[in-house]
Amino acid sequence: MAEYAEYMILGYATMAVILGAMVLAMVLRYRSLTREARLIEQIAIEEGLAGDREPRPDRA
Amino acid sequence: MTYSVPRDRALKGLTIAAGVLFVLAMLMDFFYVGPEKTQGEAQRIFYIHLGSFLGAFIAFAAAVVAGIRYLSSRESRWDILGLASVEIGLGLSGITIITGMAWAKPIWNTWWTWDPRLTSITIMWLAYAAYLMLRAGIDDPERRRRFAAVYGIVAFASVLFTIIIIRVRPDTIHPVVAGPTQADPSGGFDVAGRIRDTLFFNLFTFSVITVTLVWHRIRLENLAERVTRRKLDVLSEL
Amino acid sequence: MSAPPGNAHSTPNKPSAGRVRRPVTAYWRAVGVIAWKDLRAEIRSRELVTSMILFTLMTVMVFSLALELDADARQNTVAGVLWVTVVFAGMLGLSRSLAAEKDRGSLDALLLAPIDRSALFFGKMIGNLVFVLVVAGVLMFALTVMFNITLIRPLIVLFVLLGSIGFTTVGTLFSSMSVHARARETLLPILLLPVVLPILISAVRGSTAILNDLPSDDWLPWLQLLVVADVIFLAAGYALFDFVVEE
Amino acid sequence: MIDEVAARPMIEAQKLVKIFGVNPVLRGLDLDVQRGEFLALLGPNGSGKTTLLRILAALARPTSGTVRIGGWELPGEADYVRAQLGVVSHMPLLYDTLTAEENLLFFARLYDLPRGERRDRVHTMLRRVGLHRRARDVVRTFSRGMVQRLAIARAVLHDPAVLLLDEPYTGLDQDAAALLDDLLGEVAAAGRTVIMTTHDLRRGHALADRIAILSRGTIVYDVSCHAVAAADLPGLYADVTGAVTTR
Repeated sequence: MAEYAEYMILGYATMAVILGAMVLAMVLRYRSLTREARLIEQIAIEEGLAGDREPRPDRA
Repeated sequence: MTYSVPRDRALKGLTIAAGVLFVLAMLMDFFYVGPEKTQGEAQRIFYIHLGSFLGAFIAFAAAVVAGIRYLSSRESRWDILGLASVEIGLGLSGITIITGMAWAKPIWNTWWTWDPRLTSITIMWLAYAAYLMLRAGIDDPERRRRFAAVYGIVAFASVLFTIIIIRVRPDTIHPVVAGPTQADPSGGFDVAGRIRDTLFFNLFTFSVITVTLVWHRIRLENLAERVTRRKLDVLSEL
Repeated sequence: MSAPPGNAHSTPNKPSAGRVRRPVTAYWRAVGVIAWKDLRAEIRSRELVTSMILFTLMTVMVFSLALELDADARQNTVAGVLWVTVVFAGMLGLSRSLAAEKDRGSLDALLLAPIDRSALFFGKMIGNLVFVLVVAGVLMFALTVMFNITLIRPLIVLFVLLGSIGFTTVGTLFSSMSVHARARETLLPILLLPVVLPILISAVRGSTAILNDLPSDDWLPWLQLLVVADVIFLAAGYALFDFVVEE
Repeated sequence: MIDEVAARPMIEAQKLVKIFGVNPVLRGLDLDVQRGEFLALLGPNGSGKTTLLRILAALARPTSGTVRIGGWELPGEADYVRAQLGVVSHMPLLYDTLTAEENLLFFARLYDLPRGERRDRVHTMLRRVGLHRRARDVVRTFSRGMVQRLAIARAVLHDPAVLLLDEPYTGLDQDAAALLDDLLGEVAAAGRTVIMTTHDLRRGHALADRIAILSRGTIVYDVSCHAVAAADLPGLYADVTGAVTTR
């Protein structure tokens, strides 16, 4: 019976990989976007532009 | 469109709930139910195979609603819902396909058979991969949203055939969960109680996971749009 | 020219009293006029149909070489050969007919006319359907000769007709979208094939069952699936085409 | 009842905005054109002339703002508007694999002209634009001037109350332009409402009752032709558009 176990592991492993990849992709993109937002705010401050202060980008 | 605090908290709560449910589901899959007599350990993949398919189905159904609502209201938030649900749906149906293959190997000792059910899931996956290709191919944003909405609605037809084909085609060697099958013409759920509990729990868990992932993806897209708009304003004023 | 503007046909100004009959060309006449124009333009230039037929004959040659099989194996593959060729020849025709209309800008002329957008859709669809059926006809004849299997039977013709209707409906809708994309030739197959595959599978499985003279309960479910698919895609085309061509 | 309806402008556009992607092409433009008035619309490339005409022709939807033509509201009552609208655009909107006669017959049927009248309506139009000897020739063999004349014949075939002409003179040689002059003269005399976009200040001033200059998405100058001499139009045009562009 147990010899089918490796297929089960393969199945669950793939699921974990795919779900993990989806979450990871979103977290990484979220990080890069917040970094970019902070960068732009700095440029705005340095240039002394009026630009309304964007509310602090919300955490996940 | 910044988020009010209550919605922030609701998403955080949902994310935690999804995580807890996921862990519980995994525990149930492995410990609560023993190996099934004929298929052995491999039978456990069945829970996530079906769970991920239900999640994908919910996501693609949401994309149809998003498409219809966008075409009637032309509000971009519906388009963002469409994009988010298709992307999440693609990931989940990817799990369905691969777990299907992993399950096929021990039972039918082949990684892939041209069985209508497996084929139609793959067709569905390709149809929604084409959705993303369409979005990438059209430059004008307004037209891209309109075409994505139209395609999202029509592509759902391939999802319907995934389900219909198993009913129409008696020769499918893919066991049918609900409804009459070769092995058990009486139909309905005669699977042992534990298996049924685990299955329903997995279905519920994957639905919650889908909603959470789609919601996060929407917020991500909103953030991306806000950042690009802000970038345009700031850079244009330099 | 000297006739004052605003004859019976075009009302000079919105009459304040009562609704005027919508001055829209009768639905089926509009469909007929557009389909007839496409066919006449094609009969005149003949580039579209000749390229589709040449493509078909070449593909049949390739398949017959590739599938040098014994008789009964051929029996099972001939329907597949028929449909793969019809689909790819059809896509060749679809992207050319819509692209030509858009590049020449004559699509605007049709959008300017007082006709229902869905009449425009069905007019275009029927034009494309005729081209696909011509290809399918040539193909059935060629395959009957090359594979010496009598393909020309009433039931096979029914499957070919229903399959072509479904394929052309979705094809016309998607090619009016892909024509706006940058890589329009490559995008159409990517969009069209997955959504049209259920029709393709039903048509192939059904036709093969008929070729093997199987009882009706082997090919009837496929026929029903084909009819359902056609109805769904015709309804989708009717409802969604307006959103595709609107600017 | 007639005067109350007649008092209302034939074309009314209020606060028209059109944004392509991120850049605004029309920025809250207002325009009224009275019945039977001939308006020449001038403006540099990219000022939004073509976009404005496409919106008035119900080929494109404005991002915001309202349009009424002949009292009918767009986009809701687009069918009524399309029935009484004739358009000549950059693209010829004709089928080059069909003959001149076939083209006009196609549009006669598409615009639902009464069956009996179609053939002789087409022939009178062909004679009027001087193409009756080439009626049976395929449009592909026509010169730019002949195509333009056929396009005008198509635009007035269904006797529309409103004519939208997008730079009809581009690419015309001397005598084709001269023929177009008296054609438009006759069209204006027939009491039709016309909007013509052009770069040719002198010709615009000569043909039109009123001149409007469009720059960067709004109308920056709008005056009747009698109020301004043809001579100082170029100078005026330069300040209005020049002033705007050189900043």
